[in-house]
Amino acid sequence: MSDALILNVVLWLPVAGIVYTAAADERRPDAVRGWSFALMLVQFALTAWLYLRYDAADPGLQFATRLPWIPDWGVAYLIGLDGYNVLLVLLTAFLGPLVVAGSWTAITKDVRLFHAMVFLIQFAMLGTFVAQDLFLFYLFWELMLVPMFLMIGIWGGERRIYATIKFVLYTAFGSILMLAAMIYLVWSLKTTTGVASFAFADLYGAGLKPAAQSWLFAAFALSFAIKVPIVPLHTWLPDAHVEAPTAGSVILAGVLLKMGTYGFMKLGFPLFPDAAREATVIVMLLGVISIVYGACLALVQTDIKKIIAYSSISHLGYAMLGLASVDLIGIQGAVMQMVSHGLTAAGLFFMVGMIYERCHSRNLADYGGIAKLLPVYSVFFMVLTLAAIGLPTTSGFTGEFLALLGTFRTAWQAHAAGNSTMLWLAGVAVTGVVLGALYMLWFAQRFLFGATRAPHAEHVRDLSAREVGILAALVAAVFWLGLFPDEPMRKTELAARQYQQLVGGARAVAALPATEARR
Amino acid sequence: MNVQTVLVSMLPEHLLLAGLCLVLVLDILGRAPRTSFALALGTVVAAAAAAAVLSAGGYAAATFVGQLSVSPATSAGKAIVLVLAVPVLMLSRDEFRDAQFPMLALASLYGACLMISADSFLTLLLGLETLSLPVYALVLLAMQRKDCAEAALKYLVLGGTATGMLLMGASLLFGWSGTLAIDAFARALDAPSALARAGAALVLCAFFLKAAIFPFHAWAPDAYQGGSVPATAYMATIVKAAVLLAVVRLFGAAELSPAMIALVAVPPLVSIVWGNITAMRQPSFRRMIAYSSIAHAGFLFFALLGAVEGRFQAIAFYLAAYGLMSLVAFTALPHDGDDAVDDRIDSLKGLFHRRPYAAVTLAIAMLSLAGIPPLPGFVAKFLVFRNVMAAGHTELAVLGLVGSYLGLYFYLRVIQYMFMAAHPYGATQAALRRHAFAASLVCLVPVALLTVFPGWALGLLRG
Amino acid sequence: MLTAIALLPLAGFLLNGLFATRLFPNPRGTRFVTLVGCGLPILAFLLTLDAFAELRAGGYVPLSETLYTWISIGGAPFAIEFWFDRLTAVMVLIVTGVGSLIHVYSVGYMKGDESYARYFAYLNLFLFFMLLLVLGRSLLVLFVGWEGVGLASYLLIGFWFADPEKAAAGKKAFIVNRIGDAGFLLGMFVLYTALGTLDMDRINAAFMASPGPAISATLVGILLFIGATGKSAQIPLYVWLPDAMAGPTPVSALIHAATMVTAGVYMVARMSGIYVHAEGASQLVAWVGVLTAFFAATIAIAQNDIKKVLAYSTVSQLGFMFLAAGVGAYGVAVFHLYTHAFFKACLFLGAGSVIHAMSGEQDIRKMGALAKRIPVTFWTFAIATAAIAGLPPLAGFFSKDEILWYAYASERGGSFWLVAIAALTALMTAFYMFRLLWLTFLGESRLDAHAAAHVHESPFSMTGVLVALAILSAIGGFLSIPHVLEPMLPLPGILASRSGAHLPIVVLSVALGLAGLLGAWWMFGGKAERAKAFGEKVAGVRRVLEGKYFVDELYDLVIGRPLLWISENVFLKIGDRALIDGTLNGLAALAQRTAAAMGRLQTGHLHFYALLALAGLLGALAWGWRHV
Amino acid sequence: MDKTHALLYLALALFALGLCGVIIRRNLLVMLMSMELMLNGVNLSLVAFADRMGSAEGAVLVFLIFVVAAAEIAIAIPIVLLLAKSRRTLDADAFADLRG
Repeated sequence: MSDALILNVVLWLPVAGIVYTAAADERRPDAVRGWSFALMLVQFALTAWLYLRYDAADPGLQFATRLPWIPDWGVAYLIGLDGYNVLLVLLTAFLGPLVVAGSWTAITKDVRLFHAMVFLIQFAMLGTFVAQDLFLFYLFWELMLVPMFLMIGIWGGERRIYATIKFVLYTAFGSILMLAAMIYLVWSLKTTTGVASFAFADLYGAGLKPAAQSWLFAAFALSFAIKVPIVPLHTWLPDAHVEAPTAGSVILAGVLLKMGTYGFMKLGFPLFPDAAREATVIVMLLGVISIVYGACLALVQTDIKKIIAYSSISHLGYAMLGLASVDLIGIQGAVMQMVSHGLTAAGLFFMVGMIYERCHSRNLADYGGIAKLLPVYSVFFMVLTLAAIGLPTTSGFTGEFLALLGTFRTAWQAHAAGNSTMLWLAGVAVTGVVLGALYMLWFAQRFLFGATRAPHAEHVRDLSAREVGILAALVAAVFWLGLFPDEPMRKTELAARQYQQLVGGARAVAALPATEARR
Repeated sequence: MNVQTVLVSMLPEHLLLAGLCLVLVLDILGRAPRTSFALALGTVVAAAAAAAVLSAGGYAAATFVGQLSVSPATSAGKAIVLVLAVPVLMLSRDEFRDAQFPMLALASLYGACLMISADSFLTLLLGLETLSLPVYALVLLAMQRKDCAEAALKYLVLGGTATGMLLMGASLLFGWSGTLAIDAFARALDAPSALARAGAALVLCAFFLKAAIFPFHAWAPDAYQGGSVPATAYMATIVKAAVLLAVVRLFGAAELSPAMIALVAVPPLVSIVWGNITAMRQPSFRRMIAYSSIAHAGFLFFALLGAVEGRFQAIAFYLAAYGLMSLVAFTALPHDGDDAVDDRIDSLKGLFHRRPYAAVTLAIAMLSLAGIPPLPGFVAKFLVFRNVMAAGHTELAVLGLVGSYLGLYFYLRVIQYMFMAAHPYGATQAALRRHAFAASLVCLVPVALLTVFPGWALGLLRG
Repeated sequence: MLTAIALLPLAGFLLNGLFATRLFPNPRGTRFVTLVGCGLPILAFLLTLDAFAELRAGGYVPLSETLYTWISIGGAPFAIEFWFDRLTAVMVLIVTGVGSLIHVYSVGYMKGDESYARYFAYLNLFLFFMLLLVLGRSLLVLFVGWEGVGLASYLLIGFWFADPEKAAAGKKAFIVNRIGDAGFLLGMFVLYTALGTLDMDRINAAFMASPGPAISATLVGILLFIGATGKSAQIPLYVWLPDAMAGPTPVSALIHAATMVTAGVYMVARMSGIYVHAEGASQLVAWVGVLTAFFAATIAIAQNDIKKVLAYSTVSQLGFMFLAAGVGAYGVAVFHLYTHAFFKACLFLGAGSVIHAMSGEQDIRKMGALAKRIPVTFWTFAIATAAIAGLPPLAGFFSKDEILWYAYASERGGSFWLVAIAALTALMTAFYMFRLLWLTFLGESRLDAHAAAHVHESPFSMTGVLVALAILSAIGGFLSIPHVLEPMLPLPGILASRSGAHLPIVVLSVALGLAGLLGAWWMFGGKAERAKAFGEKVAGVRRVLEGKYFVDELYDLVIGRPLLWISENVFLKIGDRALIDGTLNGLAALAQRTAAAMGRLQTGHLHFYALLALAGLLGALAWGWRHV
Repeated sequence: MDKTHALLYLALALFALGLCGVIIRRNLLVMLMSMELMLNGVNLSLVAFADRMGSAEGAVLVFLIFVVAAAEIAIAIPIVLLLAKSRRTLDADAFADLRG
């Protein structure tokens, strides 16, 4: 079987899963769970195979499939792996089986529908990442809303309806403007070059006028910024997270938010380089605001899930900084930060779900001294907390360090050229490191330490083998990316370079940093 | 004009007429309504196939010069209308036991086909009235409901007014151009003559009224709600399709001047916003669909802002996608007995647990109507706005898209009720409605085709 | 070999952490934990000796070992590389040597604790990171260790986490350290941006070269020093260290006295290439050091918790080290680091032994006359006290004397004021240390009956270590570290005008130690009333000192509360809820209201519908008319 | 003012009168009659134009309109009857159950 075919199988396997769940027997939920898990596992295995086969030295699209789809408009079914998406695809496929396993006992209502939705989400997310055609990308991007809407709305908490509608209306607003911008973009491509195409590769060369670029960038950026989310477009996230079932939160934090940053990286910035350069400082400012604002808000939350939700806002601020820096190190850091956050936030949400299943409370004030009560749980919790804080040897450090370093390098160059704004921003961004430790440890302290106190404490048992398996997988990944980031980062480097060239243009080449000069 | 041309080019119409006559005869002979129903269904399928073959074969002919001509596009339009009629007929079977619905529907469809290929206001009027008059009766058919007469009255009075406006407009255009050919309208749009402009405006308003565009929309919610499910389905899909296809023909090759753009764009734009917002709080499903159809009519008229070549394709595709999806929605509605209760959106609560298939299909329909990809509704909307933007009306396109965003909420509300709430009346498992189920399958096949191969469908409708 | 040194404790951590916590409650498990927990650090120490021998044999050419490339971006690698030169050797020997001793001590001290295995796992983890810190060639590896020891410290301070205050102390330590780390990170960023490398030898070389790099050494120096103020508990970030005493006492000895807190000093010495060229930064280092030394000493005078006294004393002594580093005498700073490691570890472990004997009591007001009951502890404690007070010929004398000397006479910023404050501090050091000695071991017994009945000398595993450290405190000064390090860290020149003042400084130094001793004897050696009367006379001062100048409260008031207040009231309530969600919910409500209003327009009256249509028609006609 | 114009104005007046009748009059039957009036206005204008143009097309349309008008009324009458039976009134405003 050729690798391109495998990629198609990976993408479409969830659809097979949906068909399976439609045909399955609702009265035998364990069979549904088991088969879904097996399917997800196969998907992950195939993705891992592709990841291993991915050639870091090839800058082009790998395992590509190109079929004409709507030839009149130049829309093609064009998918493939490249340095931008390879890690995110791997992350998505990696979280798939974990999500199914993590919902084994939590979801007892409408089990088939639930798994169908998980598959649909998986399909949409993978599709968003592997699509190399704007139309296809948008298709998957929007499709995402539907299963997520149902997931939060059906299996969510008390205010789930409010949360899920807020989520959809927020996100869709961005999408609709992106749609307008997309139509305009493709039409301009056609008028200027005569090529009717939605392929990213063609669109990069659209050569838009700066005025048009600004508008289009604003529209795309709005859509992506809502998804990331960047302050002040973030208020859907805490609500969605709090109300979503564990699986929903995990998917949301693990992959969905990365669609926003990925969008910036793959489309927002490179499609409109002139506008993006103009907006660099603004994007950086928003990134920094997200870092600080998210952290501050995480500090005063009383709901466990909200703390992690706000921490997501803060963490993805680093990714935005890295992307806006247009510095090779910064870009790589941003990619790493995305993946790392996907792992740690997913892990933390799993852990919140596990405690919620046991104690039925998300109120931090109800807890204390969990470390005594659930020692194994606490070890994992601590490791993930530290990874979220960005402690060296964890993936969080790799991401934050590189992203901040890259930002700083760009800021320093700007400073040398007489503009110190970015330098100040970089300085403030570094305080996020402190704030991050502040809220996470404050949280951990009240949650894990002190006198033992938890609702239903007498019935609470430590983690089951299934739960340990989920968390161990995540923790292993966290350390893999923390200790040995070189191999994955080599696979993204050429894409980062391409991004740098597309966005930075002349500047990036002229101002090759010292490291590269040395080489 | 030779007989063969008349026979071949109007084959769908002939088939419909023959079917209608047969059904009438059978009814008079007192045969079981089942036979009439089957016959009507067969007739419509045959007519649809004939239209499709004509269209695919690229058949074009001036059947009656100056009055009626056939082109692949008109045949394609007829095919769409007739295909949409198939599930409507099937739906009606669950509601109406006698042969009246198929008879009226066949007559009305005949009018629709005439209207679509009309070349003069004479034929147009003939078609329009043949289309509309049976529909007034269709609304009235739901006799067991107290509101149906009121609905029919409102529809009739305003529909009659529309006829009056159309005729006055036609008459003024006749006075201006000396001909009743419909291309006078296209020419009149830009003509520097008060007579021409007034005529064009009158004709345009008449079609606005028929298509339920703000501020001529007011009849639609009442008529939709007061009628029966099949009647509403008929109005929402077939009438709308026929009217819009006639409008495309009416506009012909007219390039719109900036002044006319405002006239053609603003009422539809307001309709989009108005329909989508008002739909938010509706307690009745059919009423909500009516407001939704008002908004969709706005999108359809938006397609006229695009370049001439793309108009037919955009409108035809949109009509197919919109019509099929609306019909899927109608087939999925609960039918537990009391229509007034069934029609409440509340009664959709917990539908997923009672009838999962219906809930899923209805959800798909809602998402498609909301324009969520990859469903056909999205492609249709994309096509329309692509054309509008390509014609240089960027601001209008953006406004229209934002307007479509407003509609998202009420479509989601339906899904929310079905999946996220418990049924308020504790209704029991309803028996499967065979015809509705079959109708939904009939709709879903083309829907699937449109979803997976939109490029192919667009190719067929290139016009 | 360097890799093995670093990884051995990690293996200990993994073995104990992953497996032993499960085995633990049974005796075989305990033996396993002990064996792994202590054996591997000792093995590391032996390997270090071997490495040191190799270093010497190779004529002190630094040894290096590359473990792997952590990441390589744009062809620029961040390598995990170990580096072993004179300075590293000294540090690694201290870390593994003192570390091993403290591990052994812990066997007795932690005996019977329910989390025995966890304790050794953490301790090994600490050792691993500490070794990473001192062995790393690049600032990145140093930083990994730097943060890692912070983590270990966090875990160990909060070791008895069931007590929320202890857990809070751990958190505070981590967060305050993080503030420093932020500065450190910025320093690293500047260096990497300017030089394209984080290898410390290369950075030093770059600054030593002429022309030097195009960045301000002072800027980098200050940024890195911010990190050092956190880790090494200097003003303004010293506040965490006294609280850190919540951890088990051997932890305080190892982490918060002998090794981790000296990391800042090590870093400054290691980066001397920068500081040599950063006059401003060096001045800052010296002044922060001396002021910290002074303030901490004043606080120490008024503390009554045996460990708190030692904690402030540590802060104070670290200040001395920075003072030395600030005036360019990096070797001297390391020298004091080295002697301090011995006597402070000895003091802490002695304090541990006291606490052990007192069944957990730490308040010296409830002690007294323990000397006879726990003689080994007393004598070792006394030797270490004398050493810290700077009495010849004990270790502290040599290093402190050199610091005072360079503070006065170094041509890199030696000044009268520095030495004056330092001398005053030295006096206070002697005073509060002897006060501690007297109140704890001598004078009248103030024990309650229950405690008195249980006082016992510690087991051999503890006293043996005490004796070993006491011996090292006594004779450690004879190994002149500055001399050892001089080829690498040359001592600063002496101001010509002051070159003759060395002898007076020596005399002064001894005199200060003695004065402190006598003062403490005078005040606490006799009747209790004298101290009490004096205390009452200066009650205001005492309250300020006991309250530690209320710095914690100040920080809380100036930083903590405003941060929370702003987060809660501005960001959450105004920003998120009122502005953003308020707007959105408002829009949603507006849409609903509009929908209702539009619905009302649908009156149901046919006339009105027709009127609407007429209005539309007239509008269309009018528009058509206007644009004819 | 020539004949055509005069007739046209008359026709328009009739049409407007009809439209206003639909809007203003409360009685259902009168409303229906008003609709017929509108159509008659159209007829008049068509005849006038046809006369001026000398074209038969307009006249054909006029006949068609007669038929249409009759058909509309044929449908309308049963509706009105139904309504009148249910409410015992012909006041259009009484039939406003469908709204919102």
